[in-house]
Amino acid sequence: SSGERTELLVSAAASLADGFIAIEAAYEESHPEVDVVLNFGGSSALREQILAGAPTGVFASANETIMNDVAAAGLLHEPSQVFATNRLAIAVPEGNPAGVAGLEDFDRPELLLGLCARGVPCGDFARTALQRAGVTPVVDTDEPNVRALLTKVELGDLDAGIVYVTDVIARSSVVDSVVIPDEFNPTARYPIAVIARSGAQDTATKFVSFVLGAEGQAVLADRGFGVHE
Amino acid sequence: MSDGTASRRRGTRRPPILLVMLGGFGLLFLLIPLMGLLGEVAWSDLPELLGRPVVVDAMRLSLLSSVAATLLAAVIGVPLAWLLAKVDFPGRSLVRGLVLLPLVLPPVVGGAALLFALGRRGVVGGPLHDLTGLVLPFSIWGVVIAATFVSMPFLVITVEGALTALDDRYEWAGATLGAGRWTVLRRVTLPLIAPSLGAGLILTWARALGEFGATITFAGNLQGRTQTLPLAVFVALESDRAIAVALSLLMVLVALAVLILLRNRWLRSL
Amino acid sequence: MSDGTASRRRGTRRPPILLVMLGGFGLLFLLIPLMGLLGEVAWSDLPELLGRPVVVDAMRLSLLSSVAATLLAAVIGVPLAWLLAKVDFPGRSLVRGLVLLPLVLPPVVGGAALLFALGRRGVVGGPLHDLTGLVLPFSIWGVVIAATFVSMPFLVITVEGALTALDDRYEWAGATLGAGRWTVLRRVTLPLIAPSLGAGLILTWARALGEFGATITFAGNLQGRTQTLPLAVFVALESDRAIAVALSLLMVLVALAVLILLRNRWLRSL
Amino acid sequence: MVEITVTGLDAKIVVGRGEDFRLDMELRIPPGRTVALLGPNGAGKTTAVMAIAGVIPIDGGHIRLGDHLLDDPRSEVLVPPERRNIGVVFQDYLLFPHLSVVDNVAFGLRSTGTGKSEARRAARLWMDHLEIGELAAARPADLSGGEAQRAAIARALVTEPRLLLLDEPLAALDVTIRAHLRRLLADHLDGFLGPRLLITHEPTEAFLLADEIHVLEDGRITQIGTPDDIRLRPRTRYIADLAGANLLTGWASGGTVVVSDFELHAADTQTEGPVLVTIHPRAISVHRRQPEGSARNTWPTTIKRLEHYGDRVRLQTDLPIPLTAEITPGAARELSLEQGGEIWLSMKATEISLGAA
Amino acid sequence: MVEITVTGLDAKIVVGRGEDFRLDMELRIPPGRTVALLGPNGAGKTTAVMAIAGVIPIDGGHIRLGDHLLDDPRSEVLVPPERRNIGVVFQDYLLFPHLSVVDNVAFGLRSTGTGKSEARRAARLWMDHLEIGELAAARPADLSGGEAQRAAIARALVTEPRLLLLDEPLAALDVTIRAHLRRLLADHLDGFLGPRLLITHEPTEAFLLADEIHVLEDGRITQIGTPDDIRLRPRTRYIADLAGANLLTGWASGGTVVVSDFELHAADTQTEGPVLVTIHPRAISVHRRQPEGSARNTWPTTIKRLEHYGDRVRLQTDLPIPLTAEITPGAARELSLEQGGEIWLSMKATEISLGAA
Ligand SMILES: Nc1ncnc2c1ncn2[C@@H]1O[C@H](COP(=O)(O)OP(=O)(O)OP(=O)(O)O)[C@@H](O)[C@H]1O
Ligand SMILES: Nc1ncnc2c1ncn2[C@@H]1O[C@H](COP(=O)(O)OP(=O)(O)OP(=O)(O)O)[C@@H](O)[C@H]1O
Ligand SMILES: [Mg+2]
Ligand SMILES: [Mg+2]
Repeated sequence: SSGERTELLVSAAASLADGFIAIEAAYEESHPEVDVVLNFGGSSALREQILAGAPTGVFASANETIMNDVAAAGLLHEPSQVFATNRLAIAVPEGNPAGVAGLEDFDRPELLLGLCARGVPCGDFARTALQRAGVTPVVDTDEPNVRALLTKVELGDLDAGIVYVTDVIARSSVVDSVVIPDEFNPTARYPIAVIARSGAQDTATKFVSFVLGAEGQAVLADRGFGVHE
Repeated sequence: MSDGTASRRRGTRRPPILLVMLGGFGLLFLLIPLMGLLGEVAWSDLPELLGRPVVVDAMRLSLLSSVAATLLAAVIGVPLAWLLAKVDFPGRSLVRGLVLLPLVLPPVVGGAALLFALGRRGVVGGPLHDLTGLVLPFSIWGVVIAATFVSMPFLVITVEGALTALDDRYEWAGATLGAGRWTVLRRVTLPLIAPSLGAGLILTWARALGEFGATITFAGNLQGRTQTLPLAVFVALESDRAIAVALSLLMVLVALAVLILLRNRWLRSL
Repeated sequence: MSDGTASRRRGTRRPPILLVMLGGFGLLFLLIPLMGLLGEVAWSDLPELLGRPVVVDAMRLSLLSSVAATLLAAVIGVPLAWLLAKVDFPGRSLVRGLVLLPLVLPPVVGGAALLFALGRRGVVGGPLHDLTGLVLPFSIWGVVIAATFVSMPFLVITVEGALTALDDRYEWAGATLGAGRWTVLRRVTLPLIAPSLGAGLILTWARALGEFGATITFAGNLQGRTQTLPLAVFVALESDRAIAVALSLLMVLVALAVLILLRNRWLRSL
Repeated sequence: MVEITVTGLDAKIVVGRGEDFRLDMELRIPPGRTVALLGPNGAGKTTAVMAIAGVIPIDGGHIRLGDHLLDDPRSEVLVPPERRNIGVVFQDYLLFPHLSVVDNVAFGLRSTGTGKSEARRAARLWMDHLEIGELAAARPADLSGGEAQRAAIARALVTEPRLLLLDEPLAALDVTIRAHLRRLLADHLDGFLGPRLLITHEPTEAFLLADEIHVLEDGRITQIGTPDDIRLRPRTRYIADLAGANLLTGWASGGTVVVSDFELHAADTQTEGPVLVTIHPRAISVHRRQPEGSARNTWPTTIKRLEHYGDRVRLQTDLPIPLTAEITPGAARELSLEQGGEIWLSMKATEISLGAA
Repeated sequence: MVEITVTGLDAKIVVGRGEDFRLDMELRIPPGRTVALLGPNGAGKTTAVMAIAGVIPIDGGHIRLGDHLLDDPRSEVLVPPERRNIGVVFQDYLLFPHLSVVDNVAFGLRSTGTGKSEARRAARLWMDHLEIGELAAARPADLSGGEAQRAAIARALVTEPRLLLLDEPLAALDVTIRAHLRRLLADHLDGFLGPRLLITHEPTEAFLLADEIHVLEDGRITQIGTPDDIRLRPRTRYIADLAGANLLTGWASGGTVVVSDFELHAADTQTEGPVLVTIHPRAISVHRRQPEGSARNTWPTTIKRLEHYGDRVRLQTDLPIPLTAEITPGAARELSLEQGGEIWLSMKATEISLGAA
């Protein structure tokens, strides 16, 4: 029977894995004629796949710049929409052994500190926040993605790292967090779009509506994401 | 000459202590990370975990694609090794170097390169798609191609070495008995290098089984279609590290079992 | 028997056509991705690009750490290979399998395992840190350790194979001439397996140079301290693809040059 | 059964090997005859075999078997080895280690299209003929030298070749069983009707197994003859050493031969000018004192070296001419000979044979 | 210069090899004497060398060199090879392919702590002594067999060993140069004062180079004696084959020996009971017709096989007893012998020697 179902390939940033697995389940329950196939990877790898002609129907990126690359290549069916937002938090190992109090600690050379790399959204946002706080960071590693950064904090190899609020919520059992004041805290936007020439544009458009609709937003809100404007 | 001082006996002589220490350190170097992995496993969750569809799918796909990649590597890699060992064509030493390339190239870059070349809009993939409608990425073919690309060097190197070391005269003997070159290859050459061939195939398979970077970049990460065990580990790492660790461990155990079993048979000769 | 039909002569006989086709296909398989890479390069930007501090730093660190990893692998891997080949200790076949483990383990998992074990609070790294204040991740030591972990199997396998195949009697000859085991190892055994040792070192170096996953997971990524070329490529992929491609190409060319140069000398014997 | 045309080999082989070795020889072998190619290490014997078998193409000359031209650079003909139908028994047999003995023997038939069971049946027939029928299932590694030799011969003969090449078929064997196997080899070859080429550097092998001996030295044929020719009239030092004879060069004139300023008297008064002088070690008598009697050549000398071989004793002298004499252990004891001892040698004029140099 | 104590070897070697081979032998060699250990392939000769050299520990017995106990399982003594100071010349020399000849020879001194230039100087002295001084810079692969042999001997002797072991030092060589090198080997060994053990399966080598021969068969010593003892009174079929003699078993009683129902007359009327009968091939005369004269043994038979060896002809008969006779090629021609031909054999009673079986 599954043979009759329309297949929809959804490429989503790996950091969205948890939420999108839940959305897939919810969507397939209400749309049994559609088989959502999820493809998780780094946003940049997903971009390369789409540029190389991957049969992706929907692209949910953690990075607006990357979505812009795809748009510039003329591969978007219609302009992308922001479906979720996120804010930053400082992740520290359980019990905060180094006693990190806030962004101001990120210039202490004796601490082991990590950020995401420049060019990676969480890295760019973190640097924006530090700049707003007037702190010149002295870091020990520029991690390629949030997960890598968070793992090192969890294991206590880093004394602190700047990640997303959603990440510390998901891992609250193994990391503690320090709040970044709103005045310094930039807002990350997650764009979603239907890819042109995917051959399943109607299905794809419906899926995007679902993510932007009440059910999808509820799933994301559960995980700490800000819902779209 | 000084008098021979008596030393204790029975069995073979004790190996030099420094050597044992260094070798033991080398072994530790391999064991410590494994211990680290073992320390993180949530053993009680393991049985439930291994029954999950994601895991079963990934396991099946991993076995299928790694075996397919090994076979593909055999079909095109053994002839390449043969040409390198036996035919003195121009540019042979350049090709010898090229064979090692996938070893140096970080797999993610290799995957990107595959995408550039074989993607639906790639140099080769484009015309291929226009002609046949075939799309290599996002299919098991993509997984197999990525795995073959990164693992083939192991086979080529091993087999080329064995062919170079082989006593030509067995092949002559075959020829004087009326066997053409093809028959000689099939009935003399390959059986004679069977141990090295076996060793090379095992290495190739092991590398294909562990392949991650090129696969996720080139073939995507689609559960049940292109999501092999290493890719499943990657997704699990996003949500639940314990699962990721358990999956890694599963993979390691499967591989280790196969390696130890086969190694005593074949890898000796490597 | 049928009459011998005349066939054209001069030089050696033409190799079987099927073999040439398959081998050529194997070669294409290696060449096509490289072509894909070449097709993406922005050639005009290349000179400026290669002068950037990021690139220079990464290049320096890559060369340094890959050579250091090769040396470390030699110091602990050769004794391990020697023990595996020459000493019949209990559990030897298990260790033989373990040696191949880093080959199967996806490098990211390997890096995580290293972190579990050697991180600041790891099984071994914790006590080490408490005692000496040493932190392995985020330093060049971490880079070297990660690269050694993934590349050492190549050396161990190659050297063990050569040692197993070596005629013991040369070592006996050395011993009867008054050389202790250590002297025999240094002045007889190692020189005799020099070609295989060289080949193993080259493979190890090539793998260490291309190492990405374990390094970024275990050692982190900081320009000038732990950011090797593959890491720089990866980060560049996030922002500027042209740079990433150019860097990959640079890496491939350096590696290819070294491999082709050395291969004709050493790798023959592999 | 396949029809066999029994035809001779006619070859002129010119081929270079490596930097500075060049083989240039002619070879003609009639059907049913065995020619031994005898020569020292590196003379080019194996090169000749490989050229005839078709493994290396020749640079000049031609190789013809009956009316089949196998290799001829001028007319651009080169028949590959698998279509020459030439049986080769290699020096160390080269039985395929991965096949059982019966599959080794059946290999040739299998390669040329015969079905498995039929090829095995034919292989077994030959194996029974060579008395190794019970070894069908064994692996080559488990065979003794003699069994391996027979398996290799069976393997070569089962394809009913038109020519048989044997490259040092006994060299791999222990001395003590070599004599036995030499006899068997002679028997086994009896049934083969085509021409046979036997490669060897053991004179005994050549003398016992061949109808004609070609001596190959450094890529050139230095002598062709029957075993007796070779033994009695060696033409080079190498051959003389093999035959155990003393070979000297001198100048003959009316029955007097001058060898390094020393005069010998020969019965042959016809030969004049530069000559090869052959003297058999047994023809030289050894005495403690100056002998009386009919021997026309007699002179004093000292024993440079004395060697005991199983049932004979060889002694060497250096002056006035280098000669080796052979006597029985009994005679040696009787004369109480020892190294450095003073002796007299004598030799009849009829024992000195002269050949034009 | 290092001081050398010249002392003898005294060993009882009991050691198993593989599944079912066991060596159990005693060996005593006084200083300055050469013992040859002669035996067929697989007899255990190399095993003995390795045990004495210390590469494999013995399971029972002892190995003592002078007053140094080298290996004794009971007292738990095992001196490793590098501290035994025993020189070994291996079968195929085992020169280190990665070192020049001079560095090969200097290896032993370098290993025991001598500086590079001094070790090389000493190596050159020995090389000059063995007349290979000009080969210092050559690689082993470029040496001829004879040169390699001398390099191996120099390498073993330069450390001034207390015992010299030579494992088939001539086996790797071409037959035609073996005789020459055998002579050189004898010369080179002359200067060595310690005990020497020569391993060989070539009887000639043993007869020529050894003071005493121990015959080893299947792990056991089957005969010990001087070369003459071994040649004239072989005690096993293997030794008789080697010495070229006919060895039969029979029953003697008052000068009559019954061998497979056939009666021979021997001059020895003392020996009674089961005997080993040795008859030398040259002691058997061959005739076309029934001979007259003094020979007490004479009977008709047929030639089973006729073989020409360089300068002698061997013929074999089967009935009534298997015997090999040897005559000259001239005699063979004169008698126009051929395979299958009818002949008479005769033998003097004095030529039959009897030994207790
Ligand atoms: N593959 C090769 N490449 C270059 N030179 C070779 C090769 N094989 C043999 N030669 C040279 O050719 C010459 C003849 O060698 P060949 O093997 O024919 O001699 P041979 O008479 O068979 O000697 P042997 O009695 O040792 O078998 C030698 O000088 C040898 O060095
Ligand atoms: N490494 C080994 N492992 C098991 N068995 C062995 C080993 N080496 C030799 N043997 C067995 O020990 C026996 C004696 O061998 P050894 O090499 O001492 O004989 P040898 O008299 O030197 O023979 P050859 O004349 O062939 O050199 C043989 O039966 C052989 O199969
Ligand atoms: Mg040859
Ligand atoms: Mg031996």
